[in-house]
Amino acid sequence: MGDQGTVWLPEAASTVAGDVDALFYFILWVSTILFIGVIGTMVLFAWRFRRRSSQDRPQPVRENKLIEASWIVVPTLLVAIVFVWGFRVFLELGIAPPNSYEIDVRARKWSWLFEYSSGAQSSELHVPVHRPVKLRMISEDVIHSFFVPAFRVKADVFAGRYSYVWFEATRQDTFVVACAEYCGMAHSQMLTRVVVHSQDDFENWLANNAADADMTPAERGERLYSQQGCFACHSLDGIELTGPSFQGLAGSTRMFTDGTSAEADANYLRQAIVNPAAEIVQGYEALMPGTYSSLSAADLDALVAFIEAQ
Amino acid sequence: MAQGHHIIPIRTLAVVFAVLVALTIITVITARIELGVANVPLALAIAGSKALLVAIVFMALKYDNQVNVLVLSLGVLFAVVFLSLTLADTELRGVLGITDAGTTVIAVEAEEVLQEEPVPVAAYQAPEEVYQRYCITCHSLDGTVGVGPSLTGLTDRQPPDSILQSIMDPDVIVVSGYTGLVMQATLNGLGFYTNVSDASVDSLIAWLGDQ
Amino acid sequence: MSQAAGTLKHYFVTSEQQFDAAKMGMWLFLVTEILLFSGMFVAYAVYRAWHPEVFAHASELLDWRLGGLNTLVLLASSFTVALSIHFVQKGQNRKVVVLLLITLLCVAIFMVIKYFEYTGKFAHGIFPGAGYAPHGEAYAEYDIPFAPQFFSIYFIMTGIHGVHVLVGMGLFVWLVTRVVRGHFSSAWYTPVELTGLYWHLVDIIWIFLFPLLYLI
Amino acid sequence: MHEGSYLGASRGLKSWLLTTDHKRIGILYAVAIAAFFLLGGILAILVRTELTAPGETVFGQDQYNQLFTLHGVVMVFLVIIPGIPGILGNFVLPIQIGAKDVAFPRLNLASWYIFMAGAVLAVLGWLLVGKVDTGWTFYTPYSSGASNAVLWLTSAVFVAGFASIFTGLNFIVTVHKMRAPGMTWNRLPLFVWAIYATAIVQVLATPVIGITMVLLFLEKLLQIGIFDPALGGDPVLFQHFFWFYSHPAVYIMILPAMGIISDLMGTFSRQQVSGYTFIALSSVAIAFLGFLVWGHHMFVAGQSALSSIIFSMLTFLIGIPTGIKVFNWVATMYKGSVWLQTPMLYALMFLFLFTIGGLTGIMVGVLAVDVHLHDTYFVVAHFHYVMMGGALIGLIGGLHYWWPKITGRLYNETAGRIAAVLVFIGFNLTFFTQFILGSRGMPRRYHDYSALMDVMPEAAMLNLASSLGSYILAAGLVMILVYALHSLFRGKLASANPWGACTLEWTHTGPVPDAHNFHETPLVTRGPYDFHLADDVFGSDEEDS
Repeated sequence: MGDQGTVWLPEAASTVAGDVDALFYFILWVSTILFIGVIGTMVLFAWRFRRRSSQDRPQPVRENKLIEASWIVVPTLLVAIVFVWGFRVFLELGIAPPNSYEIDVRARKWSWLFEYSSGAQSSELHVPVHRPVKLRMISEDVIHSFFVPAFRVKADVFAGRYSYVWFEATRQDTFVVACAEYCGMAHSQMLTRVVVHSQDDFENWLANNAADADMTPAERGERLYSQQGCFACHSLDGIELTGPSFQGLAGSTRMFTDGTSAEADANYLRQAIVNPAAEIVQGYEALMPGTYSSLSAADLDALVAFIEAQ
Repeated sequence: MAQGHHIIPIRTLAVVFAVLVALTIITVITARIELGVANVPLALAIAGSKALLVAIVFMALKYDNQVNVLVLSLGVLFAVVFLSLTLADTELRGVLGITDAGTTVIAVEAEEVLQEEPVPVAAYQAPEEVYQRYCITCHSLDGTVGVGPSLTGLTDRQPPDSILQSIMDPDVIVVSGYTGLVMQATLNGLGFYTNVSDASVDSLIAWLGDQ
Repeated sequence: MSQAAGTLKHYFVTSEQQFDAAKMGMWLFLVTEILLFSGMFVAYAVYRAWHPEVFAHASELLDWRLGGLNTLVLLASSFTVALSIHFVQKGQNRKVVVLLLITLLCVAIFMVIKYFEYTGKFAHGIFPGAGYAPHGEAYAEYDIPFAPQFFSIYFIMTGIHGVHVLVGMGLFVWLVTRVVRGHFSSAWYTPVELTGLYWHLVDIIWIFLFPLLYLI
Repeated sequence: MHEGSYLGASRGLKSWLLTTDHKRIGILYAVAIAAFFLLGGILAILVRTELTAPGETVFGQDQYNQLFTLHGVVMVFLVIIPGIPGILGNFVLPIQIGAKDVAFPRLNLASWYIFMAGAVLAVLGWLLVGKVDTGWTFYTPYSSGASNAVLWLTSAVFVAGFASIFTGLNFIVTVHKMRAPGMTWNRLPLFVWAIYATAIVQVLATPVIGITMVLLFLEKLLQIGIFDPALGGDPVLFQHFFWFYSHPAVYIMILPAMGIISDLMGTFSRQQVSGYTFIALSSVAIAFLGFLVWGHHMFVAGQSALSSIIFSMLTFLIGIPTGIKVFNWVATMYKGSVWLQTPMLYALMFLFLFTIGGLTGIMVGVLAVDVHLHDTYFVVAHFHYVMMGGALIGLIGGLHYWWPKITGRLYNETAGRIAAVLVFIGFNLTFFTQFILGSRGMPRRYHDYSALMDVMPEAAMLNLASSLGSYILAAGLVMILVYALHSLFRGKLASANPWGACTLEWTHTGPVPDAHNFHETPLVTRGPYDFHLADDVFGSDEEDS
């Protein structure tokens, strides 16, 4: 952990950090100027017009409409600027580039678990440098919040619903990951590190850890595929059985019987497992049972990962 | 008359009451007619008119100090603010990809399930229908092995009691070469256990004996 | 006028001022009631928007005939309360007593019907929250996700409304005793009018609950 | 004490506990709130003590979590929200508009008892059931899965809410219906305008915290599945419910303080308050806009992007009426006769601290910056600058200002000034350091920050400074308590109008108002700050001290 940042902000180590910092400093300096102006005037008036005797008889000052109007208009303009600016950077923070490398994040009292597409799992986050990384996060209990000060990103993590955060690290180093949403007793211990590797090191790390991990999500998914009897209706080789084949399913566009359509992304796949009747793909019937909703969250993730791999 | 208040004539009160009763009847009738998306707004519009009538005449807002009208309007206004700004979140999550669509991925949404008309529990169903609806996907009648074993000559292999158990509780005995859990999960999902009467199951077993 | 003078508190200048203050206070209180119920309406709207089919389906379990009857009963009670204010303004206290007693009867009918609706649901395992376990013919099919939310909201909304009805009942009993003892006259009848306002609001809330829960 | 004054009108504990006199009810509130402030303050000192050094210093993490939860609940619900309306609103408002009492005196007394019932529930829950560590925000599903004492605390908040509603309701009706002849809307003192705007918020927002607490209670008791994701509920919906009240509640806290500052600026500058109409209407504008911004607490809580954008935009709108107030306060001193007595020192301190609180509010209202600052100490510092630097400093200033009217005695001016300086230094040392801690990345509600020391080695020094500041702040507050008690028993008797103020409570009543405020209903002929028309308020014998 090299650079310590500035007095106000921690080291900046992501592509968005620069934009956030620029806005932060803009508001900080405008605020400082305003503050000095207001408080300076206050001190000046308090001294200049201090009471000299109890017989002082100040005459009322006529209200100056121009001044009243100006301190309505000027602040309005200033806040309009920072709103639009903040809004633009917010969009940048919110929309992950399409080529992002995805990592699954599981938050629970009081630790983080990171799962990589290769099957590696770790309690510290490992990411490649100069590559957008998108985290798909879910909680197993209460609300947590994923916070990397050096990247200027933060997002709450809920049970029962994915939330996302993305960043692109700009420096090989390690940074702190904290839980920002109060989550109970050991909230302040729910810290870990994000290790930024070079692209090669990252591949190596993945390879080394995939070997050590007992099974990848996709492998666990494969086991579940046979355990749960999915093969009965879903082939892996494109042959149409009772249900759609899994081959090439992920990422394809699904046309539904009600005329709508959707892309088969992770959320769709998960939805289709836990609630198959919600959307019926054209050419199929609503035959699949809804009982798979009782699978554990980890098993569902594994199945989704398995389907995505086909 | 020290308070100097407007006394609302009995006639006015009676007319308003009659209109309220009429509107109640209308809202019941219109709600029972299928109007698609119009049902909800219509019912709310009728309820709104009724509420307005009660407020204006029964609560005498028409004759009251204007400030009380303002007070009531503010209350309603902020209830609407609460409602609409909350819905601006709950209905639009997922815009910009900041979070994903929908509210819960783990919880099951059951709306579409309901669109299938549930089969009445007591109704008797012919064994052919039952077979077509619940069994054919996995069990053939021509000896070919699918997800499950073929049902030809089943009664030669198993007594009726055992067949009944295999249907109602398929995981007690799983024939080697086949996968457990699948049948019960499928039948559960299709609503077999709630929708097929005991009599139908009995006749299904008898019918299987003839195959 | 003597009665009116007797009821004027020392910190008011005129009885008109005192009456206006009381009435405005009541209206403000009614606004807090609206905001209190708005929370439940928001919960209803959010879950209905998320699960429209479940809510439409679950509302079919509620008997619109009983709900409709209760609506009429409440409207009738609002009418009799409005009439009783009419007559107290004219100083015809005997009629006021009769009308208030009719109102009380309506309130009682409302609560009795509510009692049968509730027990009918409980008998089939329709409880708010974790106790939700519908069983029995025509009920078992309601064992679907988010139906518990509908019934929880139903029980909370009608339950809190029911508490308001009970409070209203107490107020009417109290009013009847005061009318009988001759406390009110055409010159001073503030409690009757304020109780009336309260009761009409309880009615208005039900006017919205009925279609939302029973009809659509 | 003066015969016939409200203090000496009747004697005995019963005459206080059953009083319907708004002035005595104000005193009842003052005593209760002072006790809760002491409790909340002790909890704050304990929290700061734990944080003096990294690692576990005094308390375990479980105890620490309970400490900051109780500190939050006590300070928010039992001190700041009821504080100014309960104490000064009750005491001053009816006299300032020339009324003999509030519109519903018995309801007023009832609201104090309801408030106390709420407080007793909270304390009982703490003593009997114990552990509550949810934070004062009670976020689900943590709260719905936590210990049973949460039920007690939510009930307490529910009950205390009614006290707030009844107080607000009373003040609205009082301002509308009880004004003396000639007391037109544009002659209302700005304190009355502020309390009036506050009362609107109390009446409109508080019922929602009521129903929120009921739903949370039922979620916990029956698992109704509205807020708990494990049951198909939505935890963010709880946050909507909670903040629909709790954000407007911020204005319940700060608006009355703004009213006090307006009165102080006018009186101690002997000058017409600049932009009277703008200040009055900006109070009402803030009250209404305050309802439209609650979602800015949820920018990273997964609400829809559209909501975040709407709420961020509306948040900035609030900055404008707030700015109008600040600029006008400063302008009021222009060509005035600025008398730097203790209350005025607090008014200037308020301006200093509140301006920082407001400007940092802009910072956390900006979408992209808030993503970084949300749930860090930056936010903690921001709201303490507004809640304590604003609301509580306003209350303390107001108490100094009206102290002679309430007690009939003067406090030691020198002690008052020394304490003010201590409070000012202590406050800034405590909380300015937290801005830096937060923007550097220290999350809030952290029992132990040792793991952060790798990346922010200055955390130990800043936290230590903050804790030392809190001790200085506490010393200043204790000093106020001491000289206030001294003044009660030994203080110099005050004249009817020691500050040369122009509003009714100083000019139409004696040194201490009598039980009915006014023997004859006053006829108001001038505005609240028309010092140039008011020769009667000058020539008071008070010497400059």
